[in-house]
Amino acid sequence: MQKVVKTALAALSFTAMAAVPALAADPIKIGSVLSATGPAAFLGDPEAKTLQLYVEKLNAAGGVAGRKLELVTYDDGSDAAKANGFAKRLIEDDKVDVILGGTTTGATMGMVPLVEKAEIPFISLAGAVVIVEPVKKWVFKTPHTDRMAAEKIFADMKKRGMTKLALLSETSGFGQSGRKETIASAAKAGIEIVADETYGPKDTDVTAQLTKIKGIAGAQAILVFGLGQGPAIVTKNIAQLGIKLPHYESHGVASEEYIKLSGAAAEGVRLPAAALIVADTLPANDPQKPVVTGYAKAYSGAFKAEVSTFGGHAYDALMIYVDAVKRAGTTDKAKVRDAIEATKGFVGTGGVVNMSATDHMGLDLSAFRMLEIKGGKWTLAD
Amino acid sequence: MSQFLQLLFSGLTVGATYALAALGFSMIYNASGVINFAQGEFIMLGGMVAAVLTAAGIPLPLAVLAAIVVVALVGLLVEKLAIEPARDADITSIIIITIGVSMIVRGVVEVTLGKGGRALPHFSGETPIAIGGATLLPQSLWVMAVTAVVVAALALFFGRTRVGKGILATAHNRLAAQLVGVDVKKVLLASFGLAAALGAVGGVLIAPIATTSYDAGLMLGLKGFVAATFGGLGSGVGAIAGGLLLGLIETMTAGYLSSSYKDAVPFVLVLVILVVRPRGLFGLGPSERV
Amino acid sequence: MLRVENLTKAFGGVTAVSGVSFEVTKGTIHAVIGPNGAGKTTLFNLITGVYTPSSGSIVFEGSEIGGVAPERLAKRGISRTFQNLQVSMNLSAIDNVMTGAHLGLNSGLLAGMIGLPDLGGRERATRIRAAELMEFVGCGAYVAAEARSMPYGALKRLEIARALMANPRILFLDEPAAGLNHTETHEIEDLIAALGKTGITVVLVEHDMKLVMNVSDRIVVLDYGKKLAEGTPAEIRVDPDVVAAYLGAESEGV
Amino acid sequence: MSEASIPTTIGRSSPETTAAALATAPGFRARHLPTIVLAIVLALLPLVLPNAYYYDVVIRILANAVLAIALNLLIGYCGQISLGHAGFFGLGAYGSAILTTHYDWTAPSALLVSAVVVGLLAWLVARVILRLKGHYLAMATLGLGIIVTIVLTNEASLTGGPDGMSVGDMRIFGLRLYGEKVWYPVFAGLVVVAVVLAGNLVESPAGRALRALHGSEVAARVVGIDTASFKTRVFVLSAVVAAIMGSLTAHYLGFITPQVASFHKSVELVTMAVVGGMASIWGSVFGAALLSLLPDLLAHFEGFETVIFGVILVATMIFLPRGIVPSLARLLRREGR
Repeated sequence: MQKVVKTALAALSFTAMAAVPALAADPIKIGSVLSATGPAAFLGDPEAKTLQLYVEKLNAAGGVAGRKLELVTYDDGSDAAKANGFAKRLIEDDKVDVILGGTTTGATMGMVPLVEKAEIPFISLAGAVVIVEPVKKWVFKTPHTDRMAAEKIFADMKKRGMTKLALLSETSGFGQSGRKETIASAAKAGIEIVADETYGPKDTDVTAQLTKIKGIAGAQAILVFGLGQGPAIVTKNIAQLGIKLPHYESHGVASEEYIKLSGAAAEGVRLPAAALIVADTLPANDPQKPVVTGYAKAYSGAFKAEVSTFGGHAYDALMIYVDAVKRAGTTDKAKVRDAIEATKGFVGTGGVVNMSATDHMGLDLSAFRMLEIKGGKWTLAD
Repeated sequence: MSQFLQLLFSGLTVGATYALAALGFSMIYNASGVINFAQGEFIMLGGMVAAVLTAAGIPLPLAVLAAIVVVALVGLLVEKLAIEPARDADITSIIIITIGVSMIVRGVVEVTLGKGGRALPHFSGETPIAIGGATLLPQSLWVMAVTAVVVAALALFFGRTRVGKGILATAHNRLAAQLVGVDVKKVLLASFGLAAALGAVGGVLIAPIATTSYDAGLMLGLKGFVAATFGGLGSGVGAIAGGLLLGLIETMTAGYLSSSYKDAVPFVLVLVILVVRPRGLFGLGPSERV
Repeated sequence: MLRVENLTKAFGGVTAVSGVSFEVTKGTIHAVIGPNGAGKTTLFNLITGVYTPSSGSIVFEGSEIGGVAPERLAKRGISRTFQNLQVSMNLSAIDNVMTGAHLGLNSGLLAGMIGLPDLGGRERATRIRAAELMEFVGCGAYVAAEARSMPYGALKRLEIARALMANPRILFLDEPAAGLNHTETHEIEDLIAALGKTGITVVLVEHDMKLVMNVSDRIVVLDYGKKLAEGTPAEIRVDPDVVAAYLGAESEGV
Repeated sequence: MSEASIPTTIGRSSPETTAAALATAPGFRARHLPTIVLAIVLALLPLVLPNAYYYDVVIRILANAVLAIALNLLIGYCGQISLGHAGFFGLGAYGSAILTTHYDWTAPSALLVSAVVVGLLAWLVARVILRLKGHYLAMATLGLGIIVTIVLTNEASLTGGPDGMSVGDMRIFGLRLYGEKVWYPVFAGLVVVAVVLAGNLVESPAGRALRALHGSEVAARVVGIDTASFKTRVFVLSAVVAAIMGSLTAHYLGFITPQVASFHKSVELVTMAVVGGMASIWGSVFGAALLSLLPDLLAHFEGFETVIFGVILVATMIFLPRGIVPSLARLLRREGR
């Protein structure tokens, strides 16, 4: 008990120390709120590790604009309300120069009103379109949107001559936002949604929903919109039921873990994802090749873990900020914001970023590659 | 028809795992009157330990056995360190303690074994068995068969052995059991070890189908609690029936009604059952009026 | 005042009270005696609403009260104590007694929050009265005590004070002397006699024959759930059935 | 009812008895001094709070304190557990959010209507489930909370689904409540009011009845305490308080997700009441402060947060089974003697 009290006191004094106002020659303070634990941990964890790794790397290389970087990270435990509180702490108490993060859309949207009011650059690592549509002055994002994923999949379907899609989405924020965007953009792409089922993130069996889908005449493909372990269970269940329809996943499973968990059942699954995941097989002339291979090597070297696109989003966010600071020549928030908005031709793990006053993400469909799992490996489908 | 059969298979597979979870709840409830909110973590721990060991190259049967032993030891430890010192606390405090224990177990697994999901190899391959237009994984047969064996073994244990009878007697009347020479302390310890081992068995069986991760325990635990309540807390038959029923209700709801509300339906039903039969379907005991 | 007719209560296959009838006259002290397991406490629990009768009737001041919940009986002036202590150990002694005045006070939650019941010194008066009653029953020394720190004998008296606080028309005492030593029993006897003099109707279940014979106006004897005899102490003392039953029970008990 | 509820024919009054009796009543100092101290501390706190983040931390503590006090009336005083109170909190939050956002209601009327609806729902539910004992009650309330969470997650057209929805500022009597420094006095005032009201209640006949029924239900009933009615009323009261706090918190945060109604949040609330001290108003305030601060204090122990949190829960319940405040108070009293 006494020990616990001591650690609590230590933490308290730490908090108090952090309250000392920043001096002029102080490091550039990078704040981040990530879901390092909780249901979204498999996204937030690589993000947190990436930030930690690259802040160290940048500092080892002499920092940015002659100043060291200092990273302040909080774990919201995948709870959007906590993200809101930590954002306040970053803004008011830690007085950071930029906020990276919001692993999930919920956490991001919880922080948006705060950063808009505090007028501080904010680069989100979450997927949904709502983050940048409508455009919010101080809010940017690095990952591809769920709408882009849907559009990429629709394009691939049409190429293969299919128009009828059975949708199975997760009841998580990611899945439901994806479901909404998929349904919304289907008509325009000439795709008909013939089934609209959901499953819970912690479900251990999804055969009931799949049996229903199996019974629907005319379905030509299945799209699963979810994150983490759920899609792996769905994939196994599809194999078990002997459903032979082409199977699409979202960019939410673009990590080695998905293949590992699904095993042989993942053969032939297609999904849109960033080039990062197929770094090794990219043609040498691909503009992203040096960036993605460099990041992949650094990440797996440092953490002995397979690289995922999620960590890449954090890399992109950090580098876009650093790039903007260099161009602006200052950490003045308004000037850096303008510089971020003026980002052009920035090559990140997610693609080539071209931001503008109306586009705070700056990625187009070319940033997405259609991948297919062959022989337990990610391969380029086109 | 084949759709119904498919849903039936899925329901029974899921239901069997719920039944194992519910049995764990009931066993501890019987011996101590405690609802162990950490039961789900025992299930998670079983799956995780086995998955980590197989990934490290240890043969599956050995890994499974080791996982069950490890989790049983954890169960004993939990009883010794957290439950026994608080024997006289009231229900609310004990619920908080078990919730605290579940956080500790989850946190330790998170820190030591990582946050990623893990899968365990299927015990006998992944080639589905086709029956009447529906398919069934060999692993599902494992789940159902082992559940049946466990139930039979438990029946023998409680009916024939001294320790088993002691647990039953303690459940019935702690004081009386003490008077006839049952060592109530040992009974409590044994019931936690046994319940943890049961949880591990469930976790190991379901891990190939459902995969597992450090945070898989909470939902499984809640489902087990629902199943145990369905059948009536403390009733072995009730736990089995409640588990299977819960699994069937979930899959049938997802298959025929709405997959969005399949998780809500069991909770609505459990409320209805509690209103109609305040002690669950198979719950016994006199109505408490005094 | 109270008329019990053909009262029967069965638990599963066991009939704890079977066809018991008797009447209690206002202002008297009535005792129910009988060997262990004769159904005395069950009879009490039936009359005070803790159990619902299987059959038969209980008429209190002209209306049927069989199966009526205890809290509603309290409103009609029925109060009781318990054989196995039922004191709220999480309360102070005087708070326990004060709960007896519950029905006479404003017990609304909202009223309580804004301090309404305390207006006009009502709480203060109740508190003083509770202390007076504690003194009256002989546990005045514990006015400032916590219930959990009181000895057994004092708690038994505390229950009586609580019951009196409700200003009952009829008071049921379930083995008030059980577990008490000789001196304490004697004091309880005096207390019951004093209660009788105040005009409260008292019904008691008691093992201590001497006490019962000394204070009771009328006695009902139960055996195996049935009424064995009824009469004045003098009559009961010489009733051959009673003597036989008691001798049998005593020798069994040894 | 009021006619001669206190028998005057038995016992004698004497100055000594009267004095002894009055000495047992909690004195002005014992009852009100801590509240006055609290009010003064809360009034002076803005002088030392360096920035909006610290205001935010304090506001979260204050909001949780009100919730814990109300829940403690149910758990600590009635002896009834609820593992679904966040459900009521969530209904209040979403009630306000939905009515003001989608139907253009004014914030106060939305708050009021949400609270009334939650009150009715709680009353309905209480009538049925408070008959249940111990673990069955835990299950029923837990189920209730989970159903609320599932509905909030699924009805995305109204609630925004799992990603949550934003909530507009609260306007009351032409006053716009925005920002920590404006909300702070509101929540501070609420806590003082809650402490005073709960303190009055506990010392009132109703409070005595509540404590009595926790100690011995049958004894309470025979003195005329309608235990079922009391449990129902307290359940409804605590649910309504949760709903009101939910509405206010939603406006304050400006953004809510279905997690406000989650099982996790329910457990957090129960933990505040129990760890701080069952049947102790100050315990609830302390518990709320401790458990609201822990995540911030442990923010630098990334990874071990859950473990440390769990250890604190278990250790408190084992070593201070009555909760921190009552156990320490008792210890101090013993040392003082």
